[in-house]
Amino acid sequence: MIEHFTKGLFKENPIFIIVLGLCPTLAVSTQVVNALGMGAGVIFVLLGSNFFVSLLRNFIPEKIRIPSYIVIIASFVTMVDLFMQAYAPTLSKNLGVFVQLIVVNCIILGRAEAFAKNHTVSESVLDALGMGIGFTLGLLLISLIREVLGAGTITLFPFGNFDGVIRIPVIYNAPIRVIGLATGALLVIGYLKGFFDWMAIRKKKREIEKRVSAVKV
Amino acid sequence: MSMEKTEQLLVTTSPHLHDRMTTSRIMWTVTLCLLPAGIWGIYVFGIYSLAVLASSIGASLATEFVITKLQGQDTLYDGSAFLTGLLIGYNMPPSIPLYIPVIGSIFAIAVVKHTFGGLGSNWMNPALAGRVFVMFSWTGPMTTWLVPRTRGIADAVTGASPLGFLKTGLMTFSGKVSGPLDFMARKGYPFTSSDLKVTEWLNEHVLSLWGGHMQNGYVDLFLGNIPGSIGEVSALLLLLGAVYLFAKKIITWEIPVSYLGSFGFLVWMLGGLRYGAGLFHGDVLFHLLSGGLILGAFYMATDMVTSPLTGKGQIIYGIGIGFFTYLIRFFGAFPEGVSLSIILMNIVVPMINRYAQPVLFGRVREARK
Amino acid sequence: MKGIVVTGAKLFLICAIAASVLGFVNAVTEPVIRQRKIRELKEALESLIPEGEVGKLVKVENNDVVKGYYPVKKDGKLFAYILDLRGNGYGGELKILAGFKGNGEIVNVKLMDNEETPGLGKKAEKPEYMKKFIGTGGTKPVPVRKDMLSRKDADAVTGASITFMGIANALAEGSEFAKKLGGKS
Amino acid sequence: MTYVGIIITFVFINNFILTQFLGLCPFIGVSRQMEPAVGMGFAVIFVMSLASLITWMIYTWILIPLGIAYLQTITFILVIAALVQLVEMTIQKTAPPLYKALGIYLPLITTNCAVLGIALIAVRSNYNAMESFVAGFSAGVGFMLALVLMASIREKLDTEWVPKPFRGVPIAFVTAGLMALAFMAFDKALLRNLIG
Amino acid sequence: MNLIKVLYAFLSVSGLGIILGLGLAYASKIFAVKKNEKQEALENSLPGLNCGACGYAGCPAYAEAIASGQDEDLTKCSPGGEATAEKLAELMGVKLEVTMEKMVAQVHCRGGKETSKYMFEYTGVRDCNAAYAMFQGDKVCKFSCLGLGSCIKVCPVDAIDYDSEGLVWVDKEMCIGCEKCVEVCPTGAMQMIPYSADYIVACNSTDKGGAVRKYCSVGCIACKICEKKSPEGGFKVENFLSKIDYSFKGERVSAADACPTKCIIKNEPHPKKK
Amino acid sequence: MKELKTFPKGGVHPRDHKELTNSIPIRNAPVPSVAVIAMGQHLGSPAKCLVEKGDTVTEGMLIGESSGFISANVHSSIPGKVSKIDRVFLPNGLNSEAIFVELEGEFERSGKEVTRTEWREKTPQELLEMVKEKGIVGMGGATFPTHVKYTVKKGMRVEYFVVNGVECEPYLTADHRLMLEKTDEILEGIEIIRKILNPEKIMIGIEINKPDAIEIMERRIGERGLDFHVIPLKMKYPQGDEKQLLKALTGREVPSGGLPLDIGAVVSNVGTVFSIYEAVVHGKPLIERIVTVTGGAINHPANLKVRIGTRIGDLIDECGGFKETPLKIIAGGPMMGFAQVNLDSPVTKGVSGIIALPREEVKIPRKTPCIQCGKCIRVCPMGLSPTRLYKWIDHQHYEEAVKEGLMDCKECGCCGYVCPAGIPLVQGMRVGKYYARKKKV
Ligand SMILES: Cc1cc2nc3c(=O)[nH]c(=O)nc-3n(C[C@H](O)[C@H](O)[C@H](O)COP(=O)(O)O)c2cc1C
Ligand SMILES: Cc1cc2nc3c(=O)[nH]c(=O)nc-3n(C[C@H](O)[C@H](O)[C@H](O)COP(=O)(O)O)c2cc1C
Ligand SMILES: Cc1cc2nc3c(=O)[nH]c(=O)nc-3n(C[C@H](O)[C@H](O)[C@H](O)COP(=O)(O)O)c2cc1C
Ligand SMILES: Cc1cc2nc3c(=O)[nH]c(=O)nc-3n(C[C@H](O)[C@H](O)[C@H](O)CO)c2cc1C
Ligand code: SF4
Ligand code: SF4
Ligand code: SF4
Ligand code: SF4
Ligand code: FES
Repeated sequence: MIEHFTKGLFKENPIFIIVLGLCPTLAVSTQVVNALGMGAGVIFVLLGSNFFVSLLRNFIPEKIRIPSYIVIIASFVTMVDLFMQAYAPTLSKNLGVFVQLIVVNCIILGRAEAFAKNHTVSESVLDALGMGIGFTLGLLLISLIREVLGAGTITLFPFGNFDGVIRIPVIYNAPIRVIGLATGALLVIGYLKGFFDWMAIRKKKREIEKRVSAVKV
Repeated sequence: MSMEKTEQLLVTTSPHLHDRMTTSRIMWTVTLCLLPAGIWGIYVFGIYSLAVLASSIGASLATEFVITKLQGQDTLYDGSAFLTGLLIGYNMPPSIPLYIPVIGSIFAIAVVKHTFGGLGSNWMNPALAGRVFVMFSWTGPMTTWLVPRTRGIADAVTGASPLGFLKTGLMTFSGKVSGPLDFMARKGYPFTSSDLKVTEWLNEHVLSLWGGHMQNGYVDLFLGNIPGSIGEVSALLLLLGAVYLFAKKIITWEIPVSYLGSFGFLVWMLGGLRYGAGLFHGDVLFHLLSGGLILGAFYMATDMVTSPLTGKGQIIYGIGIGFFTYLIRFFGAFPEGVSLSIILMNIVVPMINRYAQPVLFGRVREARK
Repeated sequence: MKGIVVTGAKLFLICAIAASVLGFVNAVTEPVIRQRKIRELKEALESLIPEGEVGKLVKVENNDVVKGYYPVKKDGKLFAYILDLRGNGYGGELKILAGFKGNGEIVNVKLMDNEETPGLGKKAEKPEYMKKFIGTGGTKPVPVRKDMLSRKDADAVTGASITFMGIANALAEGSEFAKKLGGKS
Repeated sequence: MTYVGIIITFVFINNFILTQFLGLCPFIGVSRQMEPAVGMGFAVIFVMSLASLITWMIYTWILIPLGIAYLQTITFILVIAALVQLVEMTIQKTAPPLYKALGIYLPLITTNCAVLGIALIAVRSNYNAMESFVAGFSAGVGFMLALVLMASIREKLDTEWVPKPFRGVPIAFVTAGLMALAFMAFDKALLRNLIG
Repeated sequence: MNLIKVLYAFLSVSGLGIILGLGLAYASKIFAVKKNEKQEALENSLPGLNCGACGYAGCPAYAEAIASGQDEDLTKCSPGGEATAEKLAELMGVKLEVTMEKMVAQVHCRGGKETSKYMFEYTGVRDCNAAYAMFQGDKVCKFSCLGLGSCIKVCPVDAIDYDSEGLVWVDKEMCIGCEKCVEVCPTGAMQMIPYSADYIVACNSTDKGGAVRKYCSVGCIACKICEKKSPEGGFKVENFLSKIDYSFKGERVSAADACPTKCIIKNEPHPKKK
Repeated sequence: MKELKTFPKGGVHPRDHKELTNSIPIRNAPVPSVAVIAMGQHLGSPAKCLVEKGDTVTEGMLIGESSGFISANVHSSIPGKVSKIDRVFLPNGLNSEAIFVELEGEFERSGKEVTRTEWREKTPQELLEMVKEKGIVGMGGATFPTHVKYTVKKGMRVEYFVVNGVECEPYLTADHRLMLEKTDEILEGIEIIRKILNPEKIMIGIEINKPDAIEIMERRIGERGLDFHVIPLKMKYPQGDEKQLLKALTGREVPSGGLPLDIGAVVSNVGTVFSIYEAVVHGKPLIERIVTVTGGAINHPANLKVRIGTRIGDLIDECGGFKETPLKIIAGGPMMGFAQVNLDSPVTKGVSGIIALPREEVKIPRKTPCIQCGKCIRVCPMGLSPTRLYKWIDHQHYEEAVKEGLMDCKECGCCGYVCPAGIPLVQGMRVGKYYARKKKV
């Protein structure tokens, strides 16, 4: 049961392994705080949609499956959007149109289709949590790299007399600005994905080696 | 000698004869042809420019070394990484902080070249991609130019490059002048005394024979007495090197001619409008000699790896670059458009290669039948 | 036929529930959003000319740069204007709020919504950036070219001259406009 | 903005893939080969043009008069999804060859960031009906341009020895990144200077 | 709270919902397209490797051939093996009679850089058939593995890899028995053996023992010791080369131990693999 | 000066090194003590062996019989005893069955008075039969059975008969010497062929680096009152290939996958013409050919008349052995010939030269990645893109390669010659064709 949760974190990480939900990943990963906000939004929507889709999975006829899922998802997205506008205006502005685009985020409908559609409510909720957190972790990693290299800062929430921005000494004065732009986003995710693929290849090699040495003994 | 004494024979497939040209020879020859222009750059901009070149080349070779070590290739000594580093250095302003060429080189070699498989596999010009990368990252330092020492001013004075001067100047200009050099003269852009003298002499003794007249400024542009990137300023020395490359058949006419031709035509046709001079009054010579156009057209657009394979394709490619260079120079946010145009057209090269292929022998008639 | 009706009805049901829920959520959040927007604008206006009292927006038609203005009163007397200006930046339109005296002199400037590049044009959002404009427009001309700036200021805008000129040109226009208003409301 | 301006903006300057990050998942997935890329490209152009027009109607004629603009997300996506499904079924029945070429990509597009994205952006930019349509069309063209160029590059890379861990998706991203770098040549200043 | 607005929301969205729901349901009725269910089922029970071992352009093509009755042989998919054949038979409603032993490929040669003599140094295209066209390869032995890895290139599942001596070796666990490597191998060193084969004679040379001894230190010299040592192992020396008849199930260890050139080796993941 | 004819696209200009042998008259090579006569020394199916070990054979006796439509007879080049029948490597690196004849007994022909057949009275059919009987195959390198080439299908007409005296391969001078020394025989050979093919126009193409051959040919044609046209050609490799030669001479292109006959032409090498003359007039089967033995490592380069089946090593001995240790020995021309592993292979009907190169004359290209310079495309006379084809093949996309014209490649070697990256392009094409045929794409 618990593996429904954990698989989303690493083994089936939506960004690096399944390669879904890329648009917001790349677009909002300019600042760490955006990643956190976006992640929270996605987790919320994912939870809601997976919950309802699995709840209603026997009620919804095949022909209107997609429209129904979309309505469910869109409702949660609109809620997120409205709440953000009301209570987290800067975040809402930074994320721009991508809050609304959570609707079409490929992970969410993907999970509804691939998982919630034929799993129980509790499994689906766990899956949603795992996928959502996996997504957030991926997003966080990308935005951390991009913000540190591309702006020389790490932007978090302001509290007290801390303005929410950590400035990295040397880089802050002359950051590699392109990393913060479109190019940087694509390159960073490309190299991260390459790195994960390399890890996977290495792991496979290790397994073979293990088998070989076992034979030798 | 009896034949029983033959040592182990070399067995390879045909052909058993080979042309003398090799990859490393090509690369080193191009390097050689580029050197004079670089030496001129170092001379006029001071010894710090040498440090810039050294750091870009050093970083380029070091990156190549590390990666080829990891991948078991051996392209370190074939000159391609050296050439990439050299060209990045040539495209840097002389006063640039050294970390910028270093990062540019690392980006060029590691990301643009070796991620795709190393020499020959990259589809984008590494040096130019590296330059554009740092240009967009550190726009300020990348657009700060030194005044050459041949202007008789002490070292390390910054000044605008001709194109930069025009770009900012023209933003608030509406009126009528005969062209860019006239505009610059009126706005007080200085030309050197040698330029004035040579131009005067030419006007008196040569051009007057045909009743022509030349404005001040071309000579400075031609010789490289202007602020600009280290390796791009001396059109003369670059052209001399290019002549050698043509003679050695290392570069062919298609790309430079179609590039300069299409760009020149657009400038001639439309370039005058901005100065109120009307259609077909653009100053082609000024635009050909300023900025990195000569360097770009003869040494960078011609990079074999990233340009189309066939003559037909190369002409399409050249025209494309010419068009984008015109567009960016005259309308874009940047004064210069060579690097961006070339890497833009690099994107299209695989597509061009797909369609611009030679006519197969014996297929023409078949088609006619 | 029955299948079709049932299917339609089911989608109807889902939509209906969704819509109603959203309707309620909106009912809760809408006032919050509206009030926040008003408050933000007010804060911005007040921070521009803290000593004055900002009046109602007067819309301006047929002007590319000046979209409207707020008369500012001090001690009941007309003291200055805050103009809602539009400039052309690197990334698109710049929204600028700027306070002018009746003689066109710039009192204070604030860059509002913009799509400039962080680290370049976005620097103009900082209050220090606008120092070079304050006090110009009246007797001194608004600096619209880099060579009208001090060496230090000029270096600071290098790499973002487009943003600079976008703001400067809007301010120059604004200054003219303020002069035309000439102290009348 | 003039129509030319809209076209240039959405094809080059705000290219959906290379600068706006909309529709990346199918972009990475379908750009492996030329033929599917072309099919997908046309399908996207078709759907985006249609969607931006229809959503404009809904927005202007229903949501605005009723004061319920906040429901744009849900209504837009609903309409787009249903519309695409309808179109798919129609051409599958009426034009099987067309369906073979385009139809198989339609389900991929139903819920694609790019399609909803253009609808929302068109609304945010206060375009009129025709402008919305042109914006949708040119955003689709921009998508196709990037997709087809990408496919041609990836086909070339198929015959190079790209380092193993980078084959497939990673190299596609790096390629897209470099394309985006070159596309930075197209900036707003260029547009403004070009068409005033 | 503005109830009117909530009502508008309710009406418009659910209105859309009912219209679209009806529309879609109706449309799917009139536009319904029939699919060949049997073919799909068949396709789903094939492994989906599209390796072509069946002789068709891929799994769907094979499925189509079966479904349309063009092909009645359900055992053509060697990767899927017995299990797949059974599934196909079940779907087609026929009974499967033959039972298949899974066959895997293995290289019958261990003559590497250090153990075998070379005629010349080959430098051309890295392809065994290319080398074979030049005096049948660079080795003196004309039956050997040329080690240029043509089989590696064609193997759909990466079951073949180089070992430290530059020869190739098949991992029998990964091999799916598609025979592509056997087809491509110019010298015949790659051969199919049963999965259960514990030992192989790693030599393919039919030259006389003396000749072999001259050019290769790990070649079979046809001394027939194996025949004597493991009578139940199925060893048979013919044409100056020992072969194993795997229908014999006896032990082969003593033959392997006794082989003077040690060319009888275990068929297991190669211990020397890089 | 009038512009010389040549083909328009592609081609290369390697240094020709012909000065080593082009003034040395042809002389007879010694008769081998053992002649190794291969059954598969022509294009097509190998001949069927007619003798057994221990049999006695005579000079010119038929020992291998044509075994199919495209195949040719093989004759013993020396009298003697069959000592063994075994498989051997031919100079082209392939393996073939061969008959070993140990020299023994009388020469029937050599040193005897030659008879003359009055061929003008025979019908074309009979003449063609003689060509077939005597095992004549193309001696320009392709070794295509000549009688098959001369069999004109119904409905086809031969407009041009072209004699190929181009000899564009560097180093080789066998055809050159033959044209100088056997001018009349060649002209008579052409007349025989004219009777067989009945062409409208006869042309002799000779590259301009053989001015003496052009001169003597023109003079003798004039003296004999023939209407053959000698056409001097600009030097360019691979002008000797029939497709390029026909393009240069007639402006027509042999369609892809087609034969010269498709454009109404037949091309024969001068050596072939000479062999036809000997076969028809003197009844002599193809048991001898001219071989140029040359290269920087040879002591005394020469043009030799060689019995088929002579070991390469014997020829080198005849030329004084090696001046220095050779690094590479090539059978055929340096552009299309085959490197040898040892000196044991026998001369076959297609071997026009033996070239022994010392270390300093061999350039060993270092293989580096393709830098897409496009030089290979510029020089490919067939209009192919070798670099693209190579990459397709390297990545096993054979269908793509075939679609882009792989099968049209004739392995002329121009691309491999110019490639700065030292990529074995020609071998790549061969591998590609091999797999493409195997997969029938
Ligand atoms: C710093 C340096 C500069 C070189 N410059 C040249 C040169 O200008 N021209 C040249 O042909 N070779 C030059 N070489 C030699 C090349 O590295 C290479 O060895 C040679 O061109 C290959 O010759 P090849 O034709 O025998 O392959 C240079 C080598 C080095 C290390
Ligand atoms: C990624 C990027 C972002 C840019 N952002 C801005 C910007 O925000 N504001 C601006 O005025 N120019 C921007 N530019 C434009 C260039 O900096 C432009 O060359 C410069 O404004 C003019 O040069 P100068 O300031 O050195 O005279 C940007 C350029 C790039 C490549
Ligand atoms: C690349 C290439 C070069 C050739 N060069 C010659 C040549 O120099 N002389 C020649 O007689 N045949 C040459 N040939 C062979 C001709 O194409 C053709 O086969 C020959 O002239 C026909 O005459 P044959 O059948 O009598 O040999 C060449 C073929 C190729 C593919
Ligand atoms: C004529 C010529 C021009 C070249 N131009 C460039 C260039 O502009 N940028 C670059 O990085 N390398 C250049 N090279 C070097 C080489 O092609 C380059 O490193 C490859 O693109 C790396 O794969 C050039 C080489 C030649 C022969
Ligand atoms: S087994 Fe055969 S195909 Fe494989 S490397 Fe050896 S010779 Fe080549
Ligand atoms: S090892 Fe040979 S038989 Fe086994 S899967 Fe690979 S190619 Fe097929
Ligand atoms: S070998 Fe083939 S590909 Fe190369 S040049 Fe000759 S015909 Fe063209
Ligand atoms: S000549 Fe060689 S390096 Fe140049 S394109 Fe052809 S294969 Fe590549
Ligand atoms: S998230 Fe945008 S297309 Fe996948």
